[in-house]
Amino acid sequence: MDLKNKKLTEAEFLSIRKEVLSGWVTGKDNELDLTKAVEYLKQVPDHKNFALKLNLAKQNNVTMVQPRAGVPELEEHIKLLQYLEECGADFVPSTIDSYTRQNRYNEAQKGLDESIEKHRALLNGFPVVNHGVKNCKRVFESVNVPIEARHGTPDARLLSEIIHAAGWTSNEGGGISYNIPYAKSVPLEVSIKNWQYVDRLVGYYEERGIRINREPFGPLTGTLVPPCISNTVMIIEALLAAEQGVKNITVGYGMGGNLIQDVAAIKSLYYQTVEYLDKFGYKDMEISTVFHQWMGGFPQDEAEAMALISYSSTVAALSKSTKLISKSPHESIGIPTKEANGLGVKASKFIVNMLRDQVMVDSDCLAHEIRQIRKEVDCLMNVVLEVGEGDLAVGTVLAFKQGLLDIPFAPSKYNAGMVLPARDNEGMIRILEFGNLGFDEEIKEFHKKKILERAKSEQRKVSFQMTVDDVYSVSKGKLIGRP
Amino acid sequence: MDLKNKKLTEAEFLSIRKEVLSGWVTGKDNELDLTKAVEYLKQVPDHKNFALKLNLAKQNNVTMVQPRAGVPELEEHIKLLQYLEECGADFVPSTIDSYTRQNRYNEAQKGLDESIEKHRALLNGFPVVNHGVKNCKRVFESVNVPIEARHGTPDARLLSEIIHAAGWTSNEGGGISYNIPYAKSVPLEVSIKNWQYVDRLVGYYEERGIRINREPFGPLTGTLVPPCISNTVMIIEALLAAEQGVKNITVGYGMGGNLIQDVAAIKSLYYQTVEYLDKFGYKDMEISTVFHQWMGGFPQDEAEAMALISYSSTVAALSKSTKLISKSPHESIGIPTKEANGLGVKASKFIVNMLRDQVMVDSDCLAHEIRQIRKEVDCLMNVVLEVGEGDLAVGTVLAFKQGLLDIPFAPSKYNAGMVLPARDNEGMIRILEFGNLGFDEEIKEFHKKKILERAKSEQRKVSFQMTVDDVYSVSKGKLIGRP
Amino acid sequence: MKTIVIGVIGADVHAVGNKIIEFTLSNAGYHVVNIGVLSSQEDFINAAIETAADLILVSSLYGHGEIDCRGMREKCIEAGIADICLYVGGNIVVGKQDFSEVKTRFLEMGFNRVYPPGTPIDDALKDIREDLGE
Amino acid sequence: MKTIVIGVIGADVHAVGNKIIEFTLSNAGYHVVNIGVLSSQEDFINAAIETAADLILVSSLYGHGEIDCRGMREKCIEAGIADICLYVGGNIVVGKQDFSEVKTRFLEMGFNRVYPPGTPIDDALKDIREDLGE
Ligand code: B12
Ligand code: B12
Repeated sequence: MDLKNKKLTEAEFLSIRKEVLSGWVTGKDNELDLTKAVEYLKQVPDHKNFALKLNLAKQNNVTMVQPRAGVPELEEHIKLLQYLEECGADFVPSTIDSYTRQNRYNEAQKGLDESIEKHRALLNGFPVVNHGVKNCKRVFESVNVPIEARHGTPDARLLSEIIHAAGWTSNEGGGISYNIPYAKSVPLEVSIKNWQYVDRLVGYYEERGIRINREPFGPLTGTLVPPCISNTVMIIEALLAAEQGVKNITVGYGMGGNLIQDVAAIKSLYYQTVEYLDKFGYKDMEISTVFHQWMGGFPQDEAEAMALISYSSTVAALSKSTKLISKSPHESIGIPTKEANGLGVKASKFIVNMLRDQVMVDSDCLAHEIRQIRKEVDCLMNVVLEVGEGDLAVGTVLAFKQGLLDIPFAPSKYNAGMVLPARDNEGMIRILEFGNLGFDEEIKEFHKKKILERAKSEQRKVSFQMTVDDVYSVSKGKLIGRP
Repeated sequence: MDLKNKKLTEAEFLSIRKEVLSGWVTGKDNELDLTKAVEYLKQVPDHKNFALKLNLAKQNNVTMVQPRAGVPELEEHIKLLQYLEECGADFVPSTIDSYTRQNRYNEAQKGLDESIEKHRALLNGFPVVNHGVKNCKRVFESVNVPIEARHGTPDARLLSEIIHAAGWTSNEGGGISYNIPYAKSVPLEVSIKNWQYVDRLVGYYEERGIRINREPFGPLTGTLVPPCISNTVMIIEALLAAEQGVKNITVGYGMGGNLIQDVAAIKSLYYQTVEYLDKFGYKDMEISTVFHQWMGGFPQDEAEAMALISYSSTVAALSKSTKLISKSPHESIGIPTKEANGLGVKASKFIVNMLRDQVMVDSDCLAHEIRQIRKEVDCLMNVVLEVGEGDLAVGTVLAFKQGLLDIPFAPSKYNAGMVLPARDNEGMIRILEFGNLGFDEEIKEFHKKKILERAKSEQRKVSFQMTVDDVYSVSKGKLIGRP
Repeated sequence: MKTIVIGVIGADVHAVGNKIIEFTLSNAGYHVVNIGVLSSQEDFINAAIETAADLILVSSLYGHGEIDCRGMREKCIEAGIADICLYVGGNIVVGKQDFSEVKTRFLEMGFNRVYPPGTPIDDALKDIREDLGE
Repeated sequence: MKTIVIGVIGADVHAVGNKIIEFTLSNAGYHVVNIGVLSSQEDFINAAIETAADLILVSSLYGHGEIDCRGMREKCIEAGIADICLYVGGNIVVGKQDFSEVKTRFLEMGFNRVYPPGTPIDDALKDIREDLGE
């Protein structure tokens, strides 16, 4: 493995860059000239800079709202973002279609052409590479808030070049979080390397005084992911990004459903990210948090979906996460119309504004859960570093290979897929089957005890059926999938 | 004053009854024969008995959802209730129109006739007295859940006779709570006496083995009412009802907006109601609580209204109140369509189901706020009992007269109207102007300190402008009306 | 100083907006005569005559506004204040109705200005200034 | 024991439903061949031929189902399994569309059964029993 957690030299970076830009015709645009790009980015006003606006929010202790949204046609996409801005979105996204995510630019082109021809979306997002820098600048210049690219791309190098050169100052993803949940057969060392490049690009701009935000994707598979697992992934990706010169990082978490566990997860995520960055010597880091509204299966009923959106926002506001990613009442059906998407933004904004001056107060329960998550994360981080003999990138690859790190319900064959989660009797997400997960015995005992409590109260055996029931339960209006 | 907190003898009750039944032609129905009524009520199945269903909910620690709803025409009203039941309402209401509330049965009849003729609602509720027992039985027999009458009637004696004889096993209101916020010039001793009658009617049925629920109206004016004031009114009305033989009482509270204060209010309301009933020797009482979703001005935007409804439900669920009264996304505009009302029910049900296994965990903040409310309520209760020289009914009348008890924003001239509330810096409702409110100095100091904290942080003087800003703020999407 | 009679008509007890309106109009420099909630057409008209008011500002929140306001202009005419300015606002009909229709209904009854739900009193100040000629 | 090939078509990585479908169909007594996410039409067809499957159950969640599924019946015919039963379900098109239209589009492509969003696999068990003749 020639992978290493080490900053690419500028020469290395620039030499890979040539190859990257040849990936599709839009890579040849002369706006991708780095001097030009730096110039363009320097003119981005502060209120349209993702990193600066996040810093301000964090300083004021308020939660910013950002939806997900992307349609194939340029003009439609612009209208969509403008509409969401009007609805109160503090940040707008551009969600990228799934062909682009797999670097299948030919298919993306077909989908784009047919979408334009039929004036009906055949792609599930904005095919950013096919659109190229020019169109992306059009998007950027059409709104008054910062833009982030949101995707799920194991190899997002060309994509990242294009969006940043176009003034988009945030990019979601990471070598683990945009591979394991989003791919089947991309080796982890490949995606980590790709994302080292993406981070190095941000580092390049950083060296030239341009602050760009990076956001590892916290929810992973969005399905019953125990906080310790996603927080560990977040910390690893933050460290990998910092090594490449990234300074402004937003670590994420997808709502689990138990209020205490969710607040504990956000709090420990923040504390521990800062702690580890510090421990590894990364200075002047700007860390914020993002809370994702419920990422699993949504209820079909739109009133129920609005309730779930509002409840998710309540948790985000009480946890004082810096950003909140909103969903729409169409979630369980399909890509939302702009109106449906706007409803989600408005409800979310209302809640975070309403709860602006309130926090989740300290309590023994909360403190206990924070301690528990911290302990579990420390345990996993140690295992990763140990197996990597001190190199975090290598450790990550080996830990996944051996199942020491393992993400539930992930499609990737580079993920062991042996961990099975289930809720405990209060609805907190615990682990039912550990596989080879790098937990010590004490932690395992704790999880077993918690799940047993539930099994007893439901008068049934601990089994995979619990996990299955929990996968469905929220969409059916219950947190815990009781028989 | 010949008012006394003393159970009416059966003879007294029956003699007043004659006069009551002569209030409108429907009072002559022979279904109002008490033997017939007892017989009919005995056949009400358990699942349609309000009191029994509440007891079950309390035992299972779940929160039941009930909307507000009422339209003038019988068939439309039935359709409305059936629709709400389908949407998941655990209890259905019948909200009574405003003419009936003021015993203006002639005007109610005009409104009803014109509504039928034009097939468009000209009344804001179901004119229950004009409809009479027969129609009310039709309503009762058309649904599968218990029914409650909800109104705001200082003299609800005839109304109560009619609804109970028709199988409606719950009645909202009380001598204070259905006078001070709902009338201008009805003396308190008159409304208290009227409600002694209403309670005595329930006591009469109780003596014959029929359990009927009574629900004092907790939110009062729905506008920045400090918990200590509404809780005191609730406890007084519970005691007055118990004296007349009522056994099943649901004490209420309208959401204030600060999570901790709201949960503290519900918890202390329950504890202290039980405590006082016990102290005054009322045995075998069944006490439950009801939480009202935000009762002040709603936001116009329907997505925002849905968010507020969902947030209110979250608070109710975490406080584990027995019942939750839901609102609709049309709240700020007008009486909702049945569809809009159903959206509120669905969102509310989703949240209470989702949070079924979660509670607001113990914390110092919560404990402190509970202690504070208890102290304030004890202080007010002592003042009332003192001024009444031991008689609670007399004490209540005198306390209101002297402004020792005083409800903010109430229309009644029998209310001093000198108390002005405002939020503190966390959004808890405190008191800015005390008038003659029966607080001791320590309590006053606490409130002053809290409001001063806010004034300082807003860099302005403490003034009525704060109250005005707070009246508007939630409808504008903020809890605290900051400048 | 111009005089404005305010109150809440019919069997309506919504008192909060009424108190806020009093506060706002007084602050804006008007002489406000507040007859409060549960006021009849006669109460409004008598108060207007007694105080030589320039404007009657009727609130109706509870939904019966349509029934309660009918014939009010005629009563003003009978009482000799035919030309007095009449405003109505609040939630003046039952439910969410098409407001342009509602407005027409009330204009036909002789109201000079008719406001949709959720119009805070501050938004009407401009109209008041205009109509009272300041 | 009847054999069913399951998988998620195209560039789609939604794995949760796929795992649940495997669990449910196996529990219901079928021999399940799960080719997983990111599977092409060819992957489905080859697996069906290799295992002499009775049914191909295609999941598509991410919205590109329409593009991904076109021509699948034709490929089955070419491959010599012209009559194999084809199901498709999940969130098979982009956005909230009128489902009867969507259904027609997929039936015309040669699918035997087409399911709307949110149909849990349990609801399809009856159809499977019927079509596989049990
Ligand atoms: C979790 C989730 C994710 C996870 C998936 C993790 C993983 N690898 O599995 C993550 C976050 C990674 C993700 C990514 C994306 N997602 Co996604 N995701 C969801 C979500 C919220 C839940 C899906 C789920 O797991 N449900 C639980 C399982 C048990 O249910 P299920 O998947 O529906 O499957 C059941 C039924 O559908 C049925 N079924 C399935 N197939 C078949 C076939 C037949 C024949 C039958 C009878 C039944 C059947 O049986 C299954 C078991 O009961 C849905 C929305 C929702 N449903 O609420 C969106 C959703 C499917 N995702 C969507 C999209 C667009 C994406 C992305 C493109 C990006 C984005 N906008 O976020 C990427 C796609 C990446 C890619 N290349 O595929 C859209 C699809 C839109 C559309 N069709 O118009 C949805 C509907 C959300 C939305 N409204 O926008 N997603
Ligand atoms: C608080 C409240 C109550 C309290 C009132 C306490 C009290 N005595 O004041 C209580 C709980 C007692 C109550 C009772 C009832 N209420 Co109520 N109540 C409300 C609520 C939630 C807020 C009203 C409020 O105080 N807002 C804050 C103040 C500052 O705003 P405002 O009242 O709108 O007044 C402002 C503007 O409207 C404007 N304005 C007012 N008048 C005028 C006039 C002019 C010319 C102009 C320019 C402006 C203007 O300026 C004011 C200041 O900015 C509203 C719904 C809402 N708005 O969200 C329902 C609402 C007004 N109530 C309603 C109803 C039906 C009732 C009841 C009949 C029973 C019921 N269904 O609960 C009873 C009526 C009893 C009776 N006889 O009147 C309905 C009316 C329906 C309709 N018109 O179709 C509403 C709209 C709720 C609904 N959607 O069903 N209510």
